[in-house]
Amino acid sequence: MTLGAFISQLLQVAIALALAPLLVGWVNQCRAWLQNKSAPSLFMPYRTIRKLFMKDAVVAENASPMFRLSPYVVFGAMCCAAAIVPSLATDLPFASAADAIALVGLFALARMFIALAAMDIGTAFGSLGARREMFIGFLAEPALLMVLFTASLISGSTSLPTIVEALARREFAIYPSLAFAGVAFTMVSLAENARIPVDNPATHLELTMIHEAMVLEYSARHLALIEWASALKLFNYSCIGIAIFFPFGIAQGGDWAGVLGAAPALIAKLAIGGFGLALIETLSAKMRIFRAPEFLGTAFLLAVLAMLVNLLLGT
Amino acid sequence: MTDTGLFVTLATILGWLAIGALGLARPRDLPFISRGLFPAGAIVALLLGFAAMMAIGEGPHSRVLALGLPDLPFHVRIDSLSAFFLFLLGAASAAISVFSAGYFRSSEGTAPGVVCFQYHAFLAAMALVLIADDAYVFMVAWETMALASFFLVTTEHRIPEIRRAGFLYLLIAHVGAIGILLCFGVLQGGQGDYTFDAMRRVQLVGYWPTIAFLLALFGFGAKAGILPLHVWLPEAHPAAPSPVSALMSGVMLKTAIYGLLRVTFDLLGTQVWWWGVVALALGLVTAIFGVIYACVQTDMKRLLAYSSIENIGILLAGIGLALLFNAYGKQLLAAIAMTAVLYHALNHAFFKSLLFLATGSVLHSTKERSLGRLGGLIHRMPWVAWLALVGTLAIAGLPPLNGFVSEWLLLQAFLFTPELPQSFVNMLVPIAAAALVLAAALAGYVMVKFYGVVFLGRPREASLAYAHDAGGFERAGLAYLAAGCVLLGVLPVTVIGIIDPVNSLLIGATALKEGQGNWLLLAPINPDRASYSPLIVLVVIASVVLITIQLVHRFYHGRVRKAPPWDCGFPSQTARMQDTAEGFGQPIRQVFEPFFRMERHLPSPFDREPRYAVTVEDHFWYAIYAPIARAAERLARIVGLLQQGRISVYLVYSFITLIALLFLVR
Amino acid sequence: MSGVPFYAQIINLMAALLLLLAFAMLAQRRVLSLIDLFALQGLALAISTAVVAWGTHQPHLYGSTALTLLLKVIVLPWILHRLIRRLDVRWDVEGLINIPITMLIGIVLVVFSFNLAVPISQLASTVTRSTLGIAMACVMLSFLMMITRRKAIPQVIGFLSMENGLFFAATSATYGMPMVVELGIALDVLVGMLILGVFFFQIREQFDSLDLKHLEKLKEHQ
Amino acid sequence: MIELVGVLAIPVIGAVVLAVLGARSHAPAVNVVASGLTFVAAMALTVRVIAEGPILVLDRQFFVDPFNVFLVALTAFVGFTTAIFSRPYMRIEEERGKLTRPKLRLYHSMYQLFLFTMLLALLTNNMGILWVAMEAATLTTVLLVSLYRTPASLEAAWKYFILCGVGIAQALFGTILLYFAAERVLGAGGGALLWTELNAVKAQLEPTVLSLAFVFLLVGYGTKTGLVPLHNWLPDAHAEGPTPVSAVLSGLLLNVALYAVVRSKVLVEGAVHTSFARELMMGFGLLSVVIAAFLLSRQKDLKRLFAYSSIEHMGIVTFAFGMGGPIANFAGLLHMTVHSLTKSAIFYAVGHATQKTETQLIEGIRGLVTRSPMMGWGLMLGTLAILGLPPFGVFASEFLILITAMREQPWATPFLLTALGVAFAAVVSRVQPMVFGETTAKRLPHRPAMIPVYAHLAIVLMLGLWIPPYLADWYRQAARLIG
Repeated sequence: MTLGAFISQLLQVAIALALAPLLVGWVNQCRAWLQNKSAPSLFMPYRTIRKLFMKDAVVAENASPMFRLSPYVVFGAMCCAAAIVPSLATDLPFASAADAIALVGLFALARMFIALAAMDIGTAFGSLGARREMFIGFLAEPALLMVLFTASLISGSTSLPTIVEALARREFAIYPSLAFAGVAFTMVSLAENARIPVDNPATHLELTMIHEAMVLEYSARHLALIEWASALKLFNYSCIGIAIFFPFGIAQGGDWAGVLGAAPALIAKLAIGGFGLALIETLSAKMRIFRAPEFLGTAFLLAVLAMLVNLLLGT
Repeated sequence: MTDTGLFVTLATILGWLAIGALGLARPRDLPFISRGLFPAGAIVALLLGFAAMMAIGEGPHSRVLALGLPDLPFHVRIDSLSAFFLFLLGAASAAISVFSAGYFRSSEGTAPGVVCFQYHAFLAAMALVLIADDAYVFMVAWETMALASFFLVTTEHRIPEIRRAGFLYLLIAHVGAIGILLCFGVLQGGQGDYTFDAMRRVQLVGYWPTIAFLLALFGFGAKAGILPLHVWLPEAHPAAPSPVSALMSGVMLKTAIYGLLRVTFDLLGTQVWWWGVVALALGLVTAIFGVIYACVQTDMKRLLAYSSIENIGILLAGIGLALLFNAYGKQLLAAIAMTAVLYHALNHAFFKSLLFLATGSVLHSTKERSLGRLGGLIHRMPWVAWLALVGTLAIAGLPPLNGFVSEWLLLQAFLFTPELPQSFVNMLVPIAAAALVLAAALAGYVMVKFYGVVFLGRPREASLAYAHDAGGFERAGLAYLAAGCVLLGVLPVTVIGIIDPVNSLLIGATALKEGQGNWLLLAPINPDRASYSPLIVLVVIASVVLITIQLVHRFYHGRVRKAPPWDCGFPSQTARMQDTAEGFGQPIRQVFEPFFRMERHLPSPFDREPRYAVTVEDHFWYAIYAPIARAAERLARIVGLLQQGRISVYLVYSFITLIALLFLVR
Repeated sequence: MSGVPFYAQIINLMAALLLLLAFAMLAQRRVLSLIDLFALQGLALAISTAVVAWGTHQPHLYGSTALTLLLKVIVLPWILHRLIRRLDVRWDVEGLINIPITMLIGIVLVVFSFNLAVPISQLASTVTRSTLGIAMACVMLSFLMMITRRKAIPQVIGFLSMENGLFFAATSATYGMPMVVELGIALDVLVGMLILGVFFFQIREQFDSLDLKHLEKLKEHQ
Repeated sequence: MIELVGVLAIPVIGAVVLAVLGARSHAPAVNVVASGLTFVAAMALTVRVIAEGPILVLDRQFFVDPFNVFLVALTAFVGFTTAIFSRPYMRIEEERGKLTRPKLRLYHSMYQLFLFTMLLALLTNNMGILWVAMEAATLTTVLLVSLYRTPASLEAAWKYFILCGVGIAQALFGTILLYFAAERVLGAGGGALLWTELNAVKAQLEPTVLSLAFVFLLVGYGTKTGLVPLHNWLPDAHAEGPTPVSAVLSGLLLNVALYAVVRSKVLVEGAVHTSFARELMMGFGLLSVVIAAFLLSRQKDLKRLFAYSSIEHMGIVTFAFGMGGPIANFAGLLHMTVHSLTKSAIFYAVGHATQKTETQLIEGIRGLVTRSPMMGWGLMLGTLAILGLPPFGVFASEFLILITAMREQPWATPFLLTALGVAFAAVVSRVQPMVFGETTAKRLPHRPAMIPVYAHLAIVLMLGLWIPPYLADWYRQAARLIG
C-alpha cells in the first residue's frame, strides 16, 4: 500500500472524528428550527464532550472492569467502521481488511459491549435498556446486511470501496432494487441511531427510552466516549447511505485533488442528509416499543425484496 | 507416505481404552483418576490431534484389522475428511479432559472410575467412528458411542428427570442408528459387500440415491438434532455432567455431520440439486427454531443446548449450499461453502465446549443451573467469567473472533448463488441468506442474555456470595479453548490451508488458490471481490482502544469516585429488580408467540406473594412424539387381548394354526 | 370289500370303532363313563395292533399290543378311577360349547382329515392305508375334546385319547414304529400320567377343585 | 465314542446320585461337579469332532456333526454355569423358607435328568428318540416349574404341560408320517427313522407326505420353541418357576426344540421342491418377533419380560433359518449361541435381583447398582446386549440377519426393524429404573454368583468383536448342512 493511500486513510478517519459531533449538532439545530425552537449552538456537542472529559468519573461500587472497558471498545469499533466506509476516497488500505459484512460485525460488536456494560451494574433500567437494544438490533442488523448485499450483488463485491467505485463509475441508471434498499436503509438507520420514531435521544422516560437507559450509569469521560461513539455511528451510517446511494464525487484512487474535491461534496451531502433526518424526526411520532418490530420487520422485508427485485430484474 | 496417522489413531483408541480400564480397576480412588488418568487422556488426545492435523494433507491409507465378522473384518481408513474430524476430536477433547481432571468428584451417582471408563470409551468410540471403513465397524462404533454417552448422561442417575432424559436420548439415537443401517443397506446396492470401498464402486440408479440420502439425513439428523429429531438434545445436555455436555455438543454432534458428509459426498457417487435445497431449508428452519427457543430458556445448559441446535442447523444449511453448487458443477463455490461448514464445525467445537465447561464451573461453585438464581459472578469467579466472555463473543459471531470467520465464508458463498443457472434457486437464496443472518443476530441476543444474566449484574441469591473461582485444571482447560477461539479467529488463512485438502477430496477444488491473498488476508475468490483480515482488525481495534485510553489519561485526570448506582435516582435497589431470564426473553416470546406452546401463570390480586411464571414447551413433542407413543400403547393393548389366560383359548390357537397350515399345504 | 384280506377288514372295523368311540367321548358328559369309553378305545387299539401283528407277521407288534393293553386298558383307567375316588370329583362335565355344535364341528373335522389323508393313502404300501385318515380324525376329535372341556380330568382324558389316535396311526398305518421308539413313547405316556396324578392333588389342595377356571390368572389382558 | 457315552451317562449318574443323597447340604456341590464333568466330556467330544469330522456310532443311533456338536457344547456349558448359579440361589431360597429339602432333592435330580434329555435330543440320530427326548424334557421340567406350589406356579405348570403335551403329540404324528414316507424307500425297521439315512434319500421321499409331516412337526416342536401363536405356555412357565429353571428353559430348551425343527426342515427341503417350508418358518418367525415386541411393552413382571424377549429372539432365529443361505444360517446359529448365553446371564442377574428385593414386580425393583454394582451392571449390560446393541455378539448376528433380509426379503425388513425398535423402547424403559435410581435392595444371606453372568457376557462381547476362526468355519459347515 502506498504512502498516499495510508495518508488518505488517516485523513478520512480524522475527518470522521472531527465532523461527527458537528453532524449531531447540525441535526439538533435543524430540528430546533423545524420545531420553532431556539436552536443550541452548532458546536454544542463539542462543548458537551469536552465538559464530560473534565469531570470526575463516578462509577457504581459494584461495577466490574467490563463496565469501564466497554466505552473504549465501542469507540474503537466505531473508529474502525469510520475507516472502512469510503466517505472521501475509495483508496482505503484498511478497507481490504474488513468488508461490508465485517462492518456490520463491528456495529454488532459495539452493540454487544454496550449492552453487556448496561447489564453490569444490575439496575432495572440497565437491563431493560440492554434487552430493548438487542431486541432492536436483532432485526436492524439483518436488514442493514441485506441492504449492503443488494449493493454488493449489483457490484459483485462485498468490499465497500469496490462497491462505491462500481456504483459511481456506472452510467446513470435507475435501480428499482436500490429504491427498496434506500427506504429500508433509512428505517434501519433511524432505529440504529436511537432516533424518533423508535427511540428518543432527548428523553429519560423509562417507558420509552432505549439507548439512554443503557448509558444511565455512565458519567464523565466514559459518557463522553459513548456520546462521541454514537455521533460517529450516525456519521458512519450517513456515509454508508451516501456511499451506496449517492456515491458521486467520492475520489477514485488516491489522487489529492480528488480528495480535496470530495470533502465539500461530502459536507454538502451530510448537511442535506442531516436536514432530512431532522425533518423525519419532526414529522413522525415516537411509537410504542412493541411497534418497533413491525417497523423494523418492514425494513427487513423491504431489504429482502430489494435483493429479490435485483435478482428478478437483473442489473 | 506412511500411514502414521492411522497408526496413531489406533494407538490412541487403545490408549484411551487402557486408561478407562485402569479407572475401572480402582473405581473409587479419586486422586489417582482425576490427577492421573484424565490428564493422561488429555495428552493422548493432544497426540491424536497433532497426528491427525499432519494426516489431513496426506492421501488415504487403509488397513484391515483381525477383528469383526469372519466375512467382514474391521476395515479402517484415514483420509483428509476423517483426519480433519479426528483433529477436531483430539483438539477439543484434550481441553475437556484437562477440565474433567478438575471437575469430577465422587458424587451420589456413578463411581468416578466407572465414569472415567465410560468417558474414555466414549472418546475411543468416536475416534473409531471416524476411521471406520465398513458398515459393520461403523455401526459398532456408532452404537458404542451412543451407549457410552448414554451412561455418561445418566451419571447422576438418582434424579428421575435425568434418567428420563437419558432414555429419550438412547431411544432416538437407536432409531437413528436403524436409519443409518438401512442407508448402508441401500448403498451397497444388492452387492452384499458392506465395505465402503464397495459402496463407492456401486453406482445407484433411479430413486435409490435419493432414498439413501434421505435415510442418511434421518439417521445422522437424529444424532445431530435436526428438526424434528432434536427433542433429546435439550433434555440430555442439561442432564449430563458439564464436560460430557461439552463433549457431546462440541464433538459428538460433529460425528453426525461427518457421517452425513461421508455418505453424501463420498459414498454416494451422484448428487441431485434439490437435495441441496432440502438440506438448506431444513438447516435454516432448524437454526431459527433453535435460536428462538434458546432466547426463552431459563436454564443455562438448556439455553446452550438449543444454541447447539442452531449451530447444527447452520452447518446443515452450509452442506446444502455445497450440495447445490456441486450439483451444478460450481466446484470452486462448493469448496467455499464446504470450507465454511468445516470451519464452523471446528469453531463450534471450541466455543461451545468452552461455554459448557464454564457452566460446569458455575454449577460447581453455586450448585445452581437456573438463570433466575445466578448473576454477578464476574466478581466472584473472574477467570471463568473473562474466559467465557471470549466464547460468548465468538459464538455471537463477532469479529475478530472465530465465529465470524465461518459466518463470513458462508455469506460469501450465498452471495455467489446468482451464478447458478436455476432461477428458482436464485429466488430462494436471498431469503435463505436473510434467515441465516437473522439467526446470527438472534444468537447475539441469546448470548447477551446468557452472559449478562449469569456473570454480570448483582447476585440474585445471597448464597452466590460464597461462589469460588475454578481450580487450576479447570482454568487450564478453559484458557486452552479460549485461546483456540482467538487463534481460529485471527488466522483464517492458515486454518483454511489446513482444511483445504478435505475440499479437494470431497469436491475436487480448493477454496484458496495460489497468489490470492496472503497469510494475512483472506480472499477466497479475488481480493477486490471480497477480503477479510481479522488480525489487522484486531490489531487496529486494540491499538485504537489503547491509544484512546492513553490519550484520555494523558490529557485529562483519571480520577474515579465509587458511588451507589444511580439508576434514575430510584431510592431502593434490590437485585430482584434486574431482568430475570424470563424477562429478558419476553420480547422474543411476544414476537414469536406462535412458535411456542406457552402456559402463563398470572398472579391473582389476592395472592399473598404474587408470582408470575411462564413455561415454554416444544410443539413438536405434542405434535409428533406423543401420538406415536400413544399409538404403540394402543397396539400393545390390542395384542394383549390375544392372551386371555384361558387354556382352552390357547388350545384353540394351536388347533386353528394346525388346521390352517394343513389347508395351506394340500 | 373283496380283495382286501380278512385281517385288514377287521382292522378297518376297529378303525371305525375307534372313530365312533372318539365321537362318543366327545358327546359324553359323565366323567366315569368317559373313562370307560377311554378304556374301550384302548382295547380296540390293542386288538387292531394284535391283528396287524398277526396279519403281517411282525412279532414285535405283539409287544406293543401287550404294552397297549397294559397301559391304556388297565393301568391308566385304574389310575383315573382311583384319582376320582380319592379326589371324589364325580361331577358331570359341562362343556364350553354345547354337545350338538361340538358334534357338527367334529363331523367337519372328520371330513377334512379324510380328504387330507386320501392322497397319502393312495401311495401307501400297506393294505390298511385307509386307516390313516381315521387316525388323523381321532387325533383331531380328541383335540376338539380337550378344547371343549373345562375340567382338568376330562382334558387329560382327551390328551390320552389323542395318544391313542397316534398309536393307531403308528401301528395300523405303518405297521408299527421301531420298538425302541414305541417303548420310549409308552414310557413318556406313563410318566406323564403319574405327573398328572401328582398335579391333580397339588391343584386340588390349592383350589380344592379341579375346575380349570381357577387356572386363568396369568394373562396379558388386564 | 467314549466321550459321547460320557456326555450322556454323567447326567444320568448324577441324577441317580442326587436322588439318593439329595437332602444333604453338599448336594448343590455335587450338582455343580456333575454338570462340570458333563461339560468336560462335551468339550472332549467337541475337540474330537473338530479333529475327525462327523462321527456316527452305536449302530448309527448317535450322530455328531458340526450342527449339533456346538449345540452340545453350548448346552453343557450353560448347564454348568447354571448349576454354579443355582447353588447360592437355591440356598438363599431355602433359608428364606420358600423351598424344603425334599423339593431340593427333586430339583437337583430333575435338573440333571433335564440336561440328559437335552443332550440326548441333540445327539440322537433317530427322529423317534428325538421326539421321546423332547417329551421327556417337558416331563422333567414341569414339576420344577411348579416347585413353589403357589397357585400361579401350578397354573403355569399345568398350561406348560397341556400345551406342550398337545404340541408334542402333533410332532409325534409328524414323525409317524415321516416314517410312513420313509419306509417305502428304506423299508420297515429301525433304519427308516435315522436322520442320516433319511438325509441320504431325502430326494426320493414323497413330497405330499413330507409337507404334511412338516406341518405337524413344525406345530409340535414350534410349540416348544415358543413360536407365536403357540407360545402361550412360555411366559408363564418362565415367570413362575425357579430362576435357574427359567434360565435353562430359555437358554437350552428353546434352542433344542428349534434344532429339531431345523433338522426336519432339512429333510423336507430335500424332498419338497417348493419353498413352502422356508415361507412357513419366515412367517412364524416374523409373527413371533412382532407380537412379542408389542407384548413386551405390557409387562409388569421382570421374568415375564425376558420370557417374551426369548420369544422375540427365537422368532428372529426362525426367520433367519427360514431365509436360508449361508449368511442367514450362519447368523441364525450365531444368534442361537449368543442368545442362550446372554439370556441365561440375564436370568442369573434377574434371579439374584428378585431375591435382593424380594419381589418379581418391576416397580418393586429399584436402584440395584447403588447397593450391588456388579449385579446392577450385569443386568444392564445383559439387557443392552440382548437388545442387540454393539459391541455385543447379538448385534453381530442381528446385523447379518438384517442385511440378508434387506437383500432377499426386503418386505420383511420394516417389520423386523419396527419390532426391534418397540422392543428396545419397552425393555430399556423398564430396566433402566430397576438398575439406576434410589435403591430398594436388601442384603443377601449368601454371596450372589456373579462370575457366570460376567463369563457369559465376556464371551458374548468377544463374539461381537471377534469370532474365533474354528468357531467360524464350524458355523459355516453347519450352515452348509442346513442349506
